Amino acid sequence: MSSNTDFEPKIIAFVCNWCTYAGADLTGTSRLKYATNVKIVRFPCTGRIDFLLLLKSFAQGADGIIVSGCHPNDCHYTSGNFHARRRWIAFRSILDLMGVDIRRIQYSWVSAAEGSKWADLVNHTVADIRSLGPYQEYQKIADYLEKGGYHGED
Amino acid sequence: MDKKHKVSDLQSHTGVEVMRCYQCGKCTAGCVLASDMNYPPSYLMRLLQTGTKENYDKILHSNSIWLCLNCENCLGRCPMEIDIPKMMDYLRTRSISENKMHPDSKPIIAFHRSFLDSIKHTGRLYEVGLIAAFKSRTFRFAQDLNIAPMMYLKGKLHLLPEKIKDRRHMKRIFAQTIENAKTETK
Amino acid sequence: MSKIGVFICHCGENISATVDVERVAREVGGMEGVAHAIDYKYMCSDPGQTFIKEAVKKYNLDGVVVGACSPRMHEPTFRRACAEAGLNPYLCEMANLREHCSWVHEKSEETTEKAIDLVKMLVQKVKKNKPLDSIKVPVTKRALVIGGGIAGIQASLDIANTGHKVILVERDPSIGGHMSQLSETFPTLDCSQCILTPRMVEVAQHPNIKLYTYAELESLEGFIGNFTAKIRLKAKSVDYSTCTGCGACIQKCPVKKIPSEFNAGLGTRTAIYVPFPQAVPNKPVIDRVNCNYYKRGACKICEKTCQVGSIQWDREDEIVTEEVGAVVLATGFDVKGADFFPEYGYGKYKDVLTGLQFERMASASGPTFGEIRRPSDGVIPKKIVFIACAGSRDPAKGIPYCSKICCMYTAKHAMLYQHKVHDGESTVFYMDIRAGGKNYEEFVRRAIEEDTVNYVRGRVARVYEKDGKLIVKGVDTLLGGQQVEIEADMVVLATAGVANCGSEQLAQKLHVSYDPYHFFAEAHPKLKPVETNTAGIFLAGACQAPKDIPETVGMASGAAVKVAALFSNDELVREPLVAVVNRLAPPLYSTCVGCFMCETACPYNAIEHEDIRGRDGSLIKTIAKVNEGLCQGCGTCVAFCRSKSIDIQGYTHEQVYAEVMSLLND
Amino acid sequence: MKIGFYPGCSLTGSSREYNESVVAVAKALEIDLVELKDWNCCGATAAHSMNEELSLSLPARIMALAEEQGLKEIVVPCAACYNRLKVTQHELEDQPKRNRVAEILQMPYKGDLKIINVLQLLEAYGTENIKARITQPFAHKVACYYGCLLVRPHAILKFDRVEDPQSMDALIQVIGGTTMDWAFKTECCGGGFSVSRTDLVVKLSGNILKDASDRGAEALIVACPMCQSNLDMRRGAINKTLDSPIDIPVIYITQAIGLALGIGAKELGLKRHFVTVEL
Repeated sequence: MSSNTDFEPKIIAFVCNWCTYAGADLTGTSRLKYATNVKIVRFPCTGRIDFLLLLKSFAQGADGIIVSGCHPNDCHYTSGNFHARRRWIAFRSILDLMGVDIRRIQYSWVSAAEGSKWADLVNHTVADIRSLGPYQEYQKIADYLEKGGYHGED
Repeated sequence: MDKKHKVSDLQSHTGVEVMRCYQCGKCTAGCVLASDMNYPPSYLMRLLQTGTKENYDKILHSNSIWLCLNCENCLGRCPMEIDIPKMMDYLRTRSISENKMHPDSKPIIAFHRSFLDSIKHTGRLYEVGLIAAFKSRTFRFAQDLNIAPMMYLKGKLHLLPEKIKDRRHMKRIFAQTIENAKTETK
Repeated sequence: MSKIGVFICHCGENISATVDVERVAREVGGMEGVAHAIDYKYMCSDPGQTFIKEAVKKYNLDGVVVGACSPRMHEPTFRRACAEAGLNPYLCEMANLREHCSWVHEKSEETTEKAIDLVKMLVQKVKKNKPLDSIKVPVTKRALVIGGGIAGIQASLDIANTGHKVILVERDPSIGGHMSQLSETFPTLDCSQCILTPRMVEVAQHPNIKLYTYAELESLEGFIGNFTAKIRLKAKSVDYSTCTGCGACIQKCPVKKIPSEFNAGLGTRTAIYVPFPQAVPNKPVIDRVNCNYYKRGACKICEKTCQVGSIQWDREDEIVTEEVGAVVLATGFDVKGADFFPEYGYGKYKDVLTGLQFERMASASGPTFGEIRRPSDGVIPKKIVFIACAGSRDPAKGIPYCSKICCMYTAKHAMLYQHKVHDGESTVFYMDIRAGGKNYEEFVRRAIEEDTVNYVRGRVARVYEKDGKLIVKGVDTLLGGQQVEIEADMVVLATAGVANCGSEQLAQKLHVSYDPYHFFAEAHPKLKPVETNTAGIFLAGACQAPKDIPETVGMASGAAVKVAALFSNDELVREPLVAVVNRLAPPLYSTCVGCFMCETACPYNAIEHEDIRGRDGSLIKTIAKVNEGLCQGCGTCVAFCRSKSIDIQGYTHEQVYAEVMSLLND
Repeated sequence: MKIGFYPGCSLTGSSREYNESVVAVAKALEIDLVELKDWNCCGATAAHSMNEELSLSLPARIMALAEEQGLKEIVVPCAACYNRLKVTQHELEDQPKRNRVAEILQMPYKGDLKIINVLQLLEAYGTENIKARITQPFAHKVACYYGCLLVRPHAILKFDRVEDPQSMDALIQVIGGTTMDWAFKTECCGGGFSVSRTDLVVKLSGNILKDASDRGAEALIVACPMCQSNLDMRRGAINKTLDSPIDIPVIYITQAIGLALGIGAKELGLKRHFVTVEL
């Protein structure tokens, strides 16, 4: 794993609009620096996130994924983040069973006031994924999806 | 540097979080022996909160920890549910292991030791033996001379100890616990 | 093929200092479907917006991506510009090149490449965007206020004075709430009833206020601007249209020993009763639980007494329906009784009172006409102990919060006692004195310095009775934990303020959230203190958390302004970023299978059932339908839907998928 | 009805009359008490003041013995033993502690033994049964004294209410007695300081006796041998500190019930008290 120093992982962050997206905005206004590897996709709420989309992302070559929303009890929509967390817990065990490396999914909470936490989250996720190396077993997931588990853009 | 060190030691041994105390004083208000103590319970909590070695030593040297009867009135009424009796148990063992016992503790420790000796040898409490051992430890030979004959007359004193069968088991329990601890601290 | 316009902003040098903006424009300009791509110093400026507008027209664009600051900053600006140029505003998206790129990375190749990726991602998304229309909902300009205490009274009057109709619902037979029970009020010591009663009368006489007393909300349906409230009018057993309020029936009622709620149990009332002399309306109701006729079928003395024949024995509860556009919740609070305290005698000592009971006793209209007397023997207490934080700040008792008003009313009680019993001695056991507020600290100091109230810092462990005295075992922690024992004649507990009984059920009826202590939750702890997370439902007063009268009145007026602002529009305009259930041509009609997982997921009760029927009226299937007025667009339903039949506008499967794929397939 | 029985050391020595009355009442009510074989001392205050592991191991041996001897439920009349057993059972829910104790004992320990005090035994047996067998109503005004160990810590014992408990009062009322609201129901008598700090016991027990006596109690009713011996055997010393001596007896709840059931004073051990019992 020591040979991964020049590996630049591709990481997608699925974040909610109200807490983590705003938190990442605060990172910017605070001019805190972090790695360029993470790109944010904005959702109204983590409750909206379909976890099969995560699989699809791996199948298409993502090396790591961040899912981040509001802290428990702070959800703009009252309970969306609880639903997301509950689904994530269930989903994680399925992924594990399927042989997906769940270390590549970072589940977190970043509030609109936690600019520095966002920077830390990005940096340590990038470092973690870098040490894990490129995700090469994604083909497994692609095969699974092929079998009809998920029909992306319907 | 070693600030809060002792206090965190206390927390890891007893689970008591001294910082939860907000000094309302309800424990002291209801403590039956607060007025006899060097430091009443709420004051003792405050000393612990400072986290200094100096204040910790004050506690270990105090009579408060020995006078606590573990009646649990403080815990029963504490709004923060702080287990002061459990903490007192711990502070007593610390006071012994650091040899900082208050003079008031002497008869109390003597009594406890005599009590445990009796159990160690017979498995049960042998009251006559306990009193004799206590008196020889404290030199209080005249104490209770008036009630002992009365107890005997009322059939409350057995002159011979009751013994359990598996006394070796008792010895083993003592060897593994209290005697083990003693050698560790030495 | 799409015709997308891309506009990259330098933001002065905020973006261009670390991102090669020209290269971004150039590379994105080469994408399939991009018709036009430029960069400019300030896209948000007037000339910048003009560039966009002109390009929309010139290239007949069907999508716009602005690569600039955060969409949380300028999305409305650029969408408006597009709309002005005739492009549907929801076909405009922003790529966040400043907060998420130029400000958080050093100047480098990677930074520019990330910027390119971000813009490309939004280009792929915007290709899948669909024109959306804002949602317009009509507004019923009538407000429902629940609770007739000072909060409800203030909110009702303020709304009514803006010219809108108000329906005020009160559970008890009279409005007035806790404030009508108070003697004097801190820090001015003016008489509570003197300042409240005129407002109560104003409510009763206001042409815009319809008052329902002895009534409770049965159900509330609908959404902001369009609620339907069902209100249960409990049977009063008295015909108010004929009753003159003469009170003869009350005089003659033989059931006289019912503890008076108004006097906090210190006095008694009859079975047919008016809660207090200044009640509004000042007409009686029959308490059927205690009335001899309802209990045993005989008595009817009140009927014989009544000159105008107003007693209606067989009157039943009635449900009325009211259409309203907004709701103000003002249901107030309750206080713990003395029986909540094991260490203070489980309520078995008559002379251990709650603050509210002391309040009644100190009131000129109270059971002792304002004299402080022991309930046990009527003797004037010479030594009195006040215990602050009785139940409050006590996690062991399940109330970790500060009840906020007790420090002040305890100081007031001690002061009133000293004013009434000149040779009396009063002691207050307290933990901290929380006197934040105009003239509050000065008031407490006056109690201590001028009225010689003895303040002792420490809590009381127990109270017990011996030889007619109450032995109070306290402590003075400022003296290192010295025990203080007082032989008192009376003990007053400043008992914790708690959520009103039934608040949880009411919150569930209204779909507003509540905190662990059953106080209603505001939408934002700082910036939205009077809103709830259900649009159109507002909060006033102590139903949200314990608070004093000035704060309550301020909050009530705040809620009233929110209602008035809502009523200033004939229609409400909302962003169309809501969920929709797909509809297809027959014979499928929709892929929705009617499992209604979405309904269980929705925090807003926005999922309705829709029957799809054939030409002959036969039911083909029942599918989900989203109520646009209620849906807030969280999208939780989307993740729950197994058949992918529900989607959220603005964040559709297609759009999100396009974004993700754009990032991965370059 | 068959139930395990752990008497504890006091009941075989200085508090024999408690044992005698428990056995006599159980016999009269047809409760079959099966004494635990080879039981040891619970360690009392001494053990938990001196060493935590010892204070857990001694009661754990008792419970492990009961499990080994096939007992599902044991009655523990001594309030101190009852408290130590219940608290130990609670503490041993913690797995590391349980492992350590198992290592010390070298005995299996499941921790599902049901431990009850005498009041619970009598409640469980049913007040109606007692009522049916009363031959001489206990027509006395008494103060029920619960002490510390029967009711605290409430979170673990979950017995009665923590301040002003009522279960003993209810039993006294069943046998025709009158109980009173008094101030020292659950205040400490000085417990284990009887020998080591007699001065403090005299002070605390004196307060208790005085309040009961002031309110006209004819007797104190107890369910703890330590309380009984402090209030009874230390009476001489207590009375020396009071202006006027107090001569009200201190009897066990089982003695009071025994009297109501018509059991003889001698059989109930009432002759063993220091303060003469004339009820």
